[in-house]
Amino acid sequence: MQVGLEVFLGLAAVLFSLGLYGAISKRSAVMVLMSLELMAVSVNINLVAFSRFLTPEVMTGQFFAIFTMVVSAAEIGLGLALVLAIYRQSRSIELAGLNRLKG
Amino acid sequence: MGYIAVIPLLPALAFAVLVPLSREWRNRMLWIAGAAMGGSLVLSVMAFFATWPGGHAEHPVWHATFPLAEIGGKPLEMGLMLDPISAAMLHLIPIVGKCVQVNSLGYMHRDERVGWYYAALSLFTAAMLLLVLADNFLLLYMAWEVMGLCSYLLIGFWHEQEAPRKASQKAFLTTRVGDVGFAIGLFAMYQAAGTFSFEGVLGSVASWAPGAATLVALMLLFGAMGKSAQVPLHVWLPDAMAGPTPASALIHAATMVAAGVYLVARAMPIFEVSGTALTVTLWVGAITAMVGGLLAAVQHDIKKVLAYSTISQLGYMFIALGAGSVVAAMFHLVTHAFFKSLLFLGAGVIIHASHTQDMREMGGLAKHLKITTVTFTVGSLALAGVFPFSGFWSKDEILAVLLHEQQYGVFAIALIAAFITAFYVARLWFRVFVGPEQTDELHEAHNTMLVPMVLLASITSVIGIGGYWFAEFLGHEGAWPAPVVYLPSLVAAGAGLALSWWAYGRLNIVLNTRPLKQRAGYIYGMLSRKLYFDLTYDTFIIRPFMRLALVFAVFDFKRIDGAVNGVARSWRDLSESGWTFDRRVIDGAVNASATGAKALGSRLRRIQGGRVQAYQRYVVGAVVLLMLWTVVKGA
Amino acid sequence: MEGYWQLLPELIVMGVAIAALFGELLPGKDRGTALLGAAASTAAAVVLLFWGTAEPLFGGMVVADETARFIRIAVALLTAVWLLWLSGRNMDGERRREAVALALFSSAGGMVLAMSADLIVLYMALELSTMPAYVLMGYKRKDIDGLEGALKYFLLSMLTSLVMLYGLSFIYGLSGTTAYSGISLAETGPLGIAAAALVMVGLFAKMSAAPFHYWAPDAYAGASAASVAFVSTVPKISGMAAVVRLVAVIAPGVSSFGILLGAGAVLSMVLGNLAALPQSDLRRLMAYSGVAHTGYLLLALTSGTQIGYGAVLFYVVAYAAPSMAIMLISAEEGPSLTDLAGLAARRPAIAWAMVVWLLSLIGIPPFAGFFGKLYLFGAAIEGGLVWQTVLAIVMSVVSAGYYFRVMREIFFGDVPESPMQVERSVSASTALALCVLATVAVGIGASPLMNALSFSFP
Amino acid sequence: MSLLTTIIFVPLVGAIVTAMLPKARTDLPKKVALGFGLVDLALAVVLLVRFDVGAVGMQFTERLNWIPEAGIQYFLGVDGISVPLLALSTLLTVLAILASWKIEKRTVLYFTMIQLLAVGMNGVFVALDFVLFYVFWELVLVPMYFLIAVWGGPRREYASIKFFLYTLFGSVFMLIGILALYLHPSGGTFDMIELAARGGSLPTNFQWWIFGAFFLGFAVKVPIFPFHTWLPDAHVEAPTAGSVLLAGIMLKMGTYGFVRVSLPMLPDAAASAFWTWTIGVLAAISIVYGAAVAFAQTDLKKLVAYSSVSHMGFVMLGIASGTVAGINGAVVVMVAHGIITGLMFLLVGMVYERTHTRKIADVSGLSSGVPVAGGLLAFAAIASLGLPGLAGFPGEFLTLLGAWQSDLAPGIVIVSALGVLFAAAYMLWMVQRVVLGEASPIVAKITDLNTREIVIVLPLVALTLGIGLYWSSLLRYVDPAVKAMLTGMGAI
Repeated sequence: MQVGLEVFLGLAAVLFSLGLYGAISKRSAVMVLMSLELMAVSVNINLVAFSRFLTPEVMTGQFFAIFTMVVSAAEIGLGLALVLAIYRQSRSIELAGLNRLKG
Repeated sequence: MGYIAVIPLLPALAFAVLVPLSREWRNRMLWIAGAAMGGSLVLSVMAFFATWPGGHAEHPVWHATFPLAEIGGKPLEMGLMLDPISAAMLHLIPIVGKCVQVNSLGYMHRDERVGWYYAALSLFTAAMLLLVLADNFLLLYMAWEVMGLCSYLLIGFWHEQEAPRKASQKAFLTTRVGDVGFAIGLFAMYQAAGTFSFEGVLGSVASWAPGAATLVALMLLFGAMGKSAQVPLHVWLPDAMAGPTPASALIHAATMVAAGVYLVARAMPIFEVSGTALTVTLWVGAITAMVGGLLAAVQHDIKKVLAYSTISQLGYMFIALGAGSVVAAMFHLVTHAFFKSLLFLGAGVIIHASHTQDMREMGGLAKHLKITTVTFTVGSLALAGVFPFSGFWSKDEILAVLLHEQQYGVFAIALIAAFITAFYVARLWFRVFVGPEQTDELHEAHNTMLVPMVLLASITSVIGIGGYWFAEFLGHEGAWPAPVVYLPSLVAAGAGLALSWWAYGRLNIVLNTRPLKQRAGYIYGMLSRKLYFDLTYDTFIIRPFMRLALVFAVFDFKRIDGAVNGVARSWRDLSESGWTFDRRVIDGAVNASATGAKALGSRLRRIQGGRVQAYQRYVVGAVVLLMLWTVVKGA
Repeated sequence: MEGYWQLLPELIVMGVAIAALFGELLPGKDRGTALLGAAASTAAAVVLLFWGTAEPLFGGMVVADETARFIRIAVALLTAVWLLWLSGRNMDGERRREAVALALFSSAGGMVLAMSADLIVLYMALELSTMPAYVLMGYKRKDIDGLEGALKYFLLSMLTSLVMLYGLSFIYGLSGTTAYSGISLAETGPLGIAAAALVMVGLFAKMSAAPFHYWAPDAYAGASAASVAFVSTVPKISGMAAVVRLVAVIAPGVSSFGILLGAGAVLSMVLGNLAALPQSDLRRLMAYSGVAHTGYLLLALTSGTQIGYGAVLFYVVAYAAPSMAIMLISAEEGPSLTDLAGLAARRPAIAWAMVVWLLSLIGIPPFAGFFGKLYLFGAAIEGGLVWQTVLAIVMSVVSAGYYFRVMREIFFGDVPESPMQVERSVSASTALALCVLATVAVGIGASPLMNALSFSFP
Repeated sequence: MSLLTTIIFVPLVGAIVTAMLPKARTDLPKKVALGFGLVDLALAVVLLVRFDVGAVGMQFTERLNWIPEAGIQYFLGVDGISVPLLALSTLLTVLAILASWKIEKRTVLYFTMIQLLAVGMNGVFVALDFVLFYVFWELVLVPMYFLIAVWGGPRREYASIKFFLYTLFGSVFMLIGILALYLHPSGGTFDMIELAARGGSLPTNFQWWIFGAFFLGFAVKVPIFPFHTWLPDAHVEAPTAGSVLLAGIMLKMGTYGFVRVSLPMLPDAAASAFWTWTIGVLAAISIVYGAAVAFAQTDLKKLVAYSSVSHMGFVMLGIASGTVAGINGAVVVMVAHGIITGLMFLLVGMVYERTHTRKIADVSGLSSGVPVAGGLLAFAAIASLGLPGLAGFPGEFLTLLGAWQSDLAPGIVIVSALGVLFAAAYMLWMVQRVVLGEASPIVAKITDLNTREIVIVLPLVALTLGIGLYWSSLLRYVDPAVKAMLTGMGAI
């Protein structure tokens, strides 16, 4: 059976919401980073699906996906570096512990 | 005729020269004030003779104007003019002023601020002369207020003591109440006639809207009542006696209090157009004449007697004006000015000699102060209205006018008032000059104080007869008083004198009134001690007569004075509450809004809880809301 | 200046940024690197000044028009000022080489962002300009507060930019192309509005507009004032430029877009100003003040008129210079308000400079802030947003409240017994002098800048 | 370089030069400031002399493009209403500088602030472009804030911040009014003359709202009744020079705004029943309320501050009347009040310098202790209660006359006329307590005014007498301008 654009968009939406939920509820910083990465993946699916179904002859969507992958990779690298620095100082990556700055 | 403008200028220049000087230089330069007054005296006499034939000329003898300013392109003219009425007043002021100045040399020589006294006196004379010469109501109002200030300065001359300070403030504020009425009269006049000048206003008054004339007239009357101390605005005059006596002689006898009469005389056409204003003036005058006389009869302070007497005599002038006769009012004004200032100067000498103002501590001055006694007697008789002296002629002219206008009710009141006047004049005379001496080494005053009194006494005895030519001078046909008028007035005067002689003059001992006071327990405190019951308690006339006076005195003290003080007191609590309202309510609101903003800020601050997860939840919550909104919006 | 030469300014900046990474080889170590960086960005600005505009490049993905030139010059100059200041001062004891490199990378990203006319370039430049900012925030490796602030900034920004990306993907889907010229959300119904809203979430967060501003107060409070000075101003200028371009493209299609922006504006103004009142830490106060000023900017944006966009860009520059200078002073004197006590006695020139900057932020003439607010509120009223303008006016009076608390500390604060004497540094004070000049000159000489923004009142 | 620009920027140059002076020499700044102030005063006198009284419309106009895109110009000009105020501003600045001869604390900063204040004040009265007007209007706030905050009395911080926020709040609404007028199709320009000419064409409802915005802006500055609570605090805490300039000039900026902006540009709103009644009633309240609260004051400066509220009530009454006499009276009261209250604050300041207390209870019997100071203070008090022959009377008389002629209810005019009586009451009460009576222990010890102080006070005394005796010395300038404005508004 012919898999339509809507199926991909649906899949992307599900993944995006899962990522979103993960980012909110997970206590450990690494898990949050992983769920953010999940959201990035869902966006890529979205882009590729649009490019394949709407403008098959022009590959702009694909380019967009490649660029987003590059950017999110760099960001996750940076995020992990930050988490590592925090771990070295406070021996914990629990997000809940980090509430010294307030007001 | 340009010298007319110099008349008010000379004393004003004297004031301008004296003020900046240091204190001792000012005390040494008194002659400047004297010279200025002398100069304006000479010039005003010349002016008087320049207008001598007088009569009802169409336009004034001399008239000069200069544009003060332009309002909306329309020039506001201001000027001086000389016509019979102003000429009459013009020669009066410097004569009395010169006498007062000479008298003050003796009276005030010990005072170290005498320079300032003469400066204030000069400014006062300048203001009065300007008022008399003004050719429009606005300049008259301006001179009117400057005069009010000078009376404030002179009454409050000895400002170290509490009484003069209070009296001067009360005088200024009460007259100022009248001035507010005067100002509103001016505004209404300008709206109706479009100008302030006499010929502009008086010329067009016939064509005004019906109510306008009455409104303007009543307002001007209200102003005049303030300045001429008519009931109910008379409360300030008795207290004003706290000032130096010669100054009171000039201000509270001759000139300032007469300004109100002069204003109404000037505005007479307006009063005539609005009939009601005339009747109001008539009855104001009648009431004041009675009240003044009664209160004068119960006073113990010699100057307070004269003060209430002035109020009463001014009441007479307002009666004359109310009856529509400018001539009678002006004639009485002139004669009253001379004999009342004579009495005040005399009172000054008496107080100087017996070192007290309270008549009960005086007596037997006749033997030692010969000249004072003679001159004071001339003045008293003139005030009482006895035949040869000026008071008789001017009062009878007023009575004649009343008869002519069929105002019998007021005629009767005037006669009773004449009787009361005679009574208190004689009472004063007997208490001071007859009876045992209560102060030792009485000696005659210095002749600088006596010469002016002799001059005034001679004028008082002479000008009475001039009534006929005075009327001609003001443009009305003169009339010798008819017997039907002068007989009852002579009877009234004689009865008054006799009663007073019988009550006070007969016994040659210091009268003791202790027993009477206990019986009169119910009379309110202070005045009862001043009240002096005669030993012959039972005669019908005196007791009802006294009770009526007391009722007025109580009324006067509690109601009006009370009202004035009441206003002051309520005014103070209003300002108190105003101040707290200001601080607490408005300022409170302003500060509250500031602290409110801070409180709101700190509450908002608490959202920033510090936990990353919380922030993310807020963000996602916002995103979800956003999506819901878009769905709702989109559908 | 045809072809690739247009990107010369960006290339200069990037080149020096890479060179700065190997700072220890350069003469003069940290100080030299900073001065080199400042020279580079000034050179970029000069190049832009003379050969700024050219026809679109890379098939329309990048367009160097008049507005882009104005923003690129502003970004370059501000970075130069910051680096000049950095050369005279230190970053709380850390090595300064990396900070210079990061700043230059971020400003390069900002300059590209100002020119972007394509969704892909938009996203790339946006991330390039904000990623160095995360690191700058956590620059002090040993200090847990800094790192915590940086992590919060990172997590929230990443979350919101991914949401934006999701929105961008839909915009691409709906209009079939990523070039601005092709995008239009007309008749796209709820999906169009949803996509626009999602994009706005990301941009609101980057501009620290309420309700997505949570990271700003904590991040600013944790980081060293010097890095906050850079992060709170330069990325915001280029970000605002991108927002203006994007909104100009998206807004016409989406009917109720104005309400969205308006709500954001009102929320930011009220929350920013009121929350700033009770603050005692200068950095946190400036964070909330940033939120408030973003509110004013969004207000003009909501009017959707041509003047509005011009006024926004003018104001963001007029706001950036003084607030960067204030943060630099906080870096020199100490973060909390009480550290500023008695500044007037110790350093009168700096005290009066602070007065100039604070007054400009309140909007008192004759400084830049007043003219900025004049155009902002003019545009808002032109767009019919009368009651919002009244609210903005009242809120700027409230802002006078906390700005004056700063001024009061400077003039009347009780001087501590041993006030630490800041050693004089020529380059730092020249940088601050440039800021004062900017605040005053931009105010009085407003007309040339107005032409640059190529808009004129009716 | 034309006259008006030099008048505005002489104090600015002075301020910059004073700022550069070395902090060590504390006596140098005041001499420099005085020099620049006198030059400015001389220029103002030249302006007065060369001002052609008969000519209608603006004179000495200068026009320069400042921000052409937004239509903002550097546009200056004066007419009969603004010339006297400008001259008064330069005069009072010189006197204020002379009065602060004894200031030792931070003199460089002090005299820079005074001269910056002068720039703002001069500028407001000559600016004819709305943005320029607003710039000068706001420029005045900051130096005044510092004058109060640094050299003020004990509660200076509260008073200065309250002054700043209060006035800023008002003036910001004015900004909305300016922008709305600019952006309205039939408004469309910042040029005040142009807007005045187009005044009538704006729709009445729109005019009504804009009048409200301007009313809020100007009412705070005047101040009118509910918006006045900042004035007593600011006056009490400000140094002498600050009070003189605050009362002498800055209060007039509000009323000048009404006469220059609200009336000509929004004629229908100004003539509308609602606004004439509101301003009329508020004016009457200000007069009576100011006088009442002044009565309850124990601090001399607060008493004079509340008397200013009362006097400004008269100005607003004149403006509400909208008649020729009323507005002429309003402008005359503005100038006269500036002179008289300036004189009074100078004297109070001189007394304060000697006795270091302003409590009315402690300072009594001046005329016996220090006769010259006592005499002058009595003179100022009497001038302030509106005695004819002195400057206070013509303004108040014309205002009441104008109000009576206008369609304001007679009740308002009567209440205001009673205000004159209340003024006499609290002024005399003050004269009784402070000037008359025995010298209190403090007053017995102090020395009388020296020549410098008398030289400061003399010009104001001369002006009070001059305007009081010869009205058209001032009305010669004011009346043609007011007539032209009202004909422009179609009110005549």
